[in-house]
Amino acid sequence: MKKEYAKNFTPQEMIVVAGSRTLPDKKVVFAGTGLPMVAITLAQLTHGPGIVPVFEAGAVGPELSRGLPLSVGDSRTTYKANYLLGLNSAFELTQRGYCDFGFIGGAEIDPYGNLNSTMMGTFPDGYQKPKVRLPGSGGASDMACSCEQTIIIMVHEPRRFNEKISYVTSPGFLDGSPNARQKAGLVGKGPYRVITTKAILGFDEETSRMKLLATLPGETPKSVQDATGFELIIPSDVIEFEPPTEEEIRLIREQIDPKGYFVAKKIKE
Amino acid sequence: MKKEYAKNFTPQEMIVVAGSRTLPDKKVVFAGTGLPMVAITLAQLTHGPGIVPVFEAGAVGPELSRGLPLSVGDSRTTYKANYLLGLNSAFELTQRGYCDFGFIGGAEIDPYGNLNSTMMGTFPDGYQKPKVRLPGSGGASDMACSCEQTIIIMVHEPRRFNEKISYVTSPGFLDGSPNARQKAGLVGKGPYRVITTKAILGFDEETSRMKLLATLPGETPKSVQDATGFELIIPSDVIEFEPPTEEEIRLIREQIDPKGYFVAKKIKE
Amino acid sequence: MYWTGLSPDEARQYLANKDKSKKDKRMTLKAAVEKFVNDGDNIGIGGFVNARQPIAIVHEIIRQGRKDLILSFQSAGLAPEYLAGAMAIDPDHLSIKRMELAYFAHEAFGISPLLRYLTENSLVELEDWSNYNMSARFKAASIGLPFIPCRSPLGSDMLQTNRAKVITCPFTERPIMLLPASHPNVALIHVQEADIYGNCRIQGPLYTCPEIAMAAANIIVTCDRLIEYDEMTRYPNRISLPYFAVDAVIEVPFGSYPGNCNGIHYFDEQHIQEFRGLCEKARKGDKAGLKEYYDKYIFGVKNTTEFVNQLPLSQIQHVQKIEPGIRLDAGFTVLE
Amino acid sequence: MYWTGLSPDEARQYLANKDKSKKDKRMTLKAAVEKFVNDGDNIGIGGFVNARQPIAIVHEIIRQGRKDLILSFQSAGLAPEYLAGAMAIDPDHLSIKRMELAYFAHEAFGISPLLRYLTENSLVELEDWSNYNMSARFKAASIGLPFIPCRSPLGSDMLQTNRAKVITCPFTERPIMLLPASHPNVALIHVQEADIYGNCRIQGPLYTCPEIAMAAANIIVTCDRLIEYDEMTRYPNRISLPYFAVDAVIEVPFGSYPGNCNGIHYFDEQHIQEFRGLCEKARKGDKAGLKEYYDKYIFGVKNTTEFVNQLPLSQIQHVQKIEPGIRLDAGFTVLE
Repeated sequence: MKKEYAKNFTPQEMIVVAGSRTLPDKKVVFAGTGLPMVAITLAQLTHGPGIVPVFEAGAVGPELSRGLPLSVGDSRTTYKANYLLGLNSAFELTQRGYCDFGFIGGAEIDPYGNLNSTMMGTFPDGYQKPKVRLPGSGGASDMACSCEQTIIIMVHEPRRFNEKISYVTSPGFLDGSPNARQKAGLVGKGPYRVITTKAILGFDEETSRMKLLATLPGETPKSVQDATGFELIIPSDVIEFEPPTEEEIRLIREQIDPKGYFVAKKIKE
Repeated sequence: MKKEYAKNFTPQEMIVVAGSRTLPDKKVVFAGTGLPMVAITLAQLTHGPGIVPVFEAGAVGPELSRGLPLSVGDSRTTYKANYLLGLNSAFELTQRGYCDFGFIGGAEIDPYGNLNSTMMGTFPDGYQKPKVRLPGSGGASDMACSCEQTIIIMVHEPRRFNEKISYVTSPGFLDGSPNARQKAGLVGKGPYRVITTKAILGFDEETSRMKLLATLPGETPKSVQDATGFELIIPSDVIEFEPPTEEEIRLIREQIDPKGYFVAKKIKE
Repeated sequence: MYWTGLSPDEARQYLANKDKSKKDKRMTLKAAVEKFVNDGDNIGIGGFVNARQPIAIVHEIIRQGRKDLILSFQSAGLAPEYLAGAMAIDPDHLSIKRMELAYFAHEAFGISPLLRYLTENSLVELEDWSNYNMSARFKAASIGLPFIPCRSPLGSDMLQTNRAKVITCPFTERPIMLLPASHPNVALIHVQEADIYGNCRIQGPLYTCPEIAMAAANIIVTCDRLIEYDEMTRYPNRISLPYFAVDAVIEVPFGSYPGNCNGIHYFDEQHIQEFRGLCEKARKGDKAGLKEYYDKYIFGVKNTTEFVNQLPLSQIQHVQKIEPGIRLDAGFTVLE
Repeated sequence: MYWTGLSPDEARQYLANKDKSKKDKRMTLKAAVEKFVNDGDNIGIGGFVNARQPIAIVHEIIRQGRKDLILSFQSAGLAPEYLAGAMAIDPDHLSIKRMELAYFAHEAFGISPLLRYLTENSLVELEDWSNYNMSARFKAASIGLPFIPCRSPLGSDMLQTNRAKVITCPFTERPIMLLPASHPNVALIHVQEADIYGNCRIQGPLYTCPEIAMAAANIIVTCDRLIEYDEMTRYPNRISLPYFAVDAVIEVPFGSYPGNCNGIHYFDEQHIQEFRGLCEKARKGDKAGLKEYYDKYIFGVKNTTEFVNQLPLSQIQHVQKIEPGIRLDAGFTVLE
């Protein structure tokens, strides 16, 4: 069967496709709310039928065939689950080492993959009166700490990619020093990929700084760097990410999120 | 109805009756294996239908109407239970404060209600080669620590009542110094009663030493002291314990332990 | 170190002194809130985001009014939003003093307008934790421990402002976090099924409900359906909360509406968006619509029955129809 | 500090590297023991005293022989007694090096003769803990913590010889105990029902089985009955152990015989007494009867089916008839 590439797609659809393709089959994936749930479902419907989703509210390994969950704790996460207790059990499994990947989002990120989803403003002085208060950690910081690896989804804008972020909610490679995570007492390996509306990024093994791996359709290394508030490592072998196929876009639009709960959400510019 | 006293009964039957009568109605009682299970069942059938038994293997508040459990973890402890998880949950409830009484036995006791059910011999030097190895703590030490109060059942022999015991498995009032339990980090109040084949004993509020409260039928303060390897506090108001009734003995023999699993066990002299 | 709610020693003592006998704990929700929710209390909120949150209890607290509340939860949406809305309308009737939280928003339905309102205007004191942190803090408390270790989020900025402590593990010599127990004064829990003594059978994710309940000094439980004790104890492995943890049991069908209640109904998305939209307007300064909403659905009614009676039946039928959770099939007593 | 079995860091790494995909894990018990039980292993033993103990697995280990085993359990009876009996008969074929335990006896059926034999002759190394201690040590390990706090038995002599540490609680300033995690190399678990992927549904008390299983590096599960995956996942709230914790699943009816298995059969008191009586004789020096027992029931058979085939059918019927636990009613596949 010849692959047909989609002719039009939105940045969120692109992010979902990229997220989906990043997930290997047969791995246990702890799903954050929003686009990660959409991407996992897409992966299950394409190359990863053996992906085992874990939801922080308690469901482990359900079939995601009862509609897109609107919450990581709603009834749609529980159908034919392989384990179903509560938040403690989900995070305990993670701390033990059962979760291969954590799949999370954030509002702000630094070069070492540390994420902020708590507040914009000055910290600690302005903590009790933030400029903008965000929803808070939820389970993202726990996933970032204790899943074996983390995949991060971000809207790619300069104001969200900063050398220094307002507040470290979810640890990445911390200050980037050798073994910083291990020294802090963390058990997981840390960030694996950052998937944005413009690129797929990884981290340099030596410096732990963010590194461009692939540009999404329509982007160049320069356009990605221009949209990033800190200097990226841009190696010579950056590839162009394969565009979404007609089938991927069809699945997202018709089957997974037809009402556009997460995928159609307008990205605030 | 006129109360008929039983004409003959064994020391174990007496201990069961005394144990049963010591239990107030409507309290949560954590049941050790053996005679405590028999005594709780007798109490439920007489003055304490509202007693809530807890078993360390996980069952909380079952109906004990399916035969005498031969183990605190067997199926007979689970009928119509009000909660049924496992050992952690049973002891966690206890540590939280849900268990009013712990009801345990031991092989050796000291004046402060500390119990040994681990080993006879020298400790710590002889720990890896005990003179006699006993079964070990089981859950008794946990009950002794964290139930709000403890009721202890013992065979009354001089060699079992010692000023210094071989090994402290289940803490009583420790060295008897003021607030010794609190200082050690314990949460429960400690021993409430010691029920033996000869007497009902309590503890002096000031010195935390064992005190005679009542003599069982056929015993006197002197005979009790003679069978005790340390000096008891014997106040002037020691009472004679009301003998078992015909009905109590009938219930034990015909209804609760007709095969004599625990009650007919020969006491090794 | 300071404790909000009860200290571990106070919590143990409170429970040790409590009557734990099996007795009928039914009462009206009004009486339960009068008895067990006081000004200044630390309130443990059950459910997760907008699923199985104790909405009926929260509405009753709002009707009665309470001051200086401390809210403790992992991830919550509607319950704190309703309380914050009451505060936005009239802080002399109801006020929140402090929140110990991991997440306060509505996932697919958007962020919380009134979290922004309260915090950006510095009207409440904040203590941020992760979901696992709050769940583990309740767990430590529920099992009688003053703290529990945790590996996340070590290295985060949360540790600079919350009460967690980092120590060197005496066994591995590596850093580890210790989380102080959280013993709320009262826990608010909605479940699908309970019996008159307080045994609860939760269906679907348990969230942190058993832990919050057993951590608290007192527990109010609302249930969609009261079932018979014999039916409850026929499956002891399915009892999620033992009767002796519970102080008040109230049958309140739709007690977590407009949220999702596994096996009973899905989200009433329309009503959530309506309410959230009014909250967003209030955040921006226009509180009239929100006030109208409260007058109509909370202050203007006596209870949850009167609240849902104002909604179109077709909407109720719709959220029941689209609920994919397993339907309940317990026997229950029919009382008139 | 020394660790027996795996250290917390080793245990995390082992699991992180493990394939956690959902695959058919059926194999023969012989193959499972060959693959997952090694000389020198720390073995976590499921069940409680003589209820739902992994007897079939233990018999197979005895058939194959293993040296220098470390046994870890809270309260156990038949499983360690069988292993100790094999050692009493021929320590060159099977030997126990160390026990980390809370209780080793048979409750109503008496004390353990071979615990006395092993210890009073100083043939094994001992580490005493309480039931809660051992359960909490497995729990700490199962949730990825290097230790867990505990309030009992503070003040006891156990603290002088085991590895617990007493610290001053940094929150309350009072003493508290820290228990090091226990990560066995392999966990031996018998359950009523499992599916081919390893999901387990335990009925009745869970004992410490879920914790022991999730604490261990590898887990062998035997079940009285394999049930269909669709039947298992129809009631996700009743799954006691998720499939990815399990490495081998073997359907072994009567896999915990002659002990009690909730909902399946009660104790075979007669057989337990027969075996225990022979152990008592062995303790006193006469090992002939015990050797005969092993030759007949363990070495002389290939598996549990052949073991129970030697018992009178009426005895099996009796222990099934007197079992008061709720009977199981899951759908299951009939395979020939």
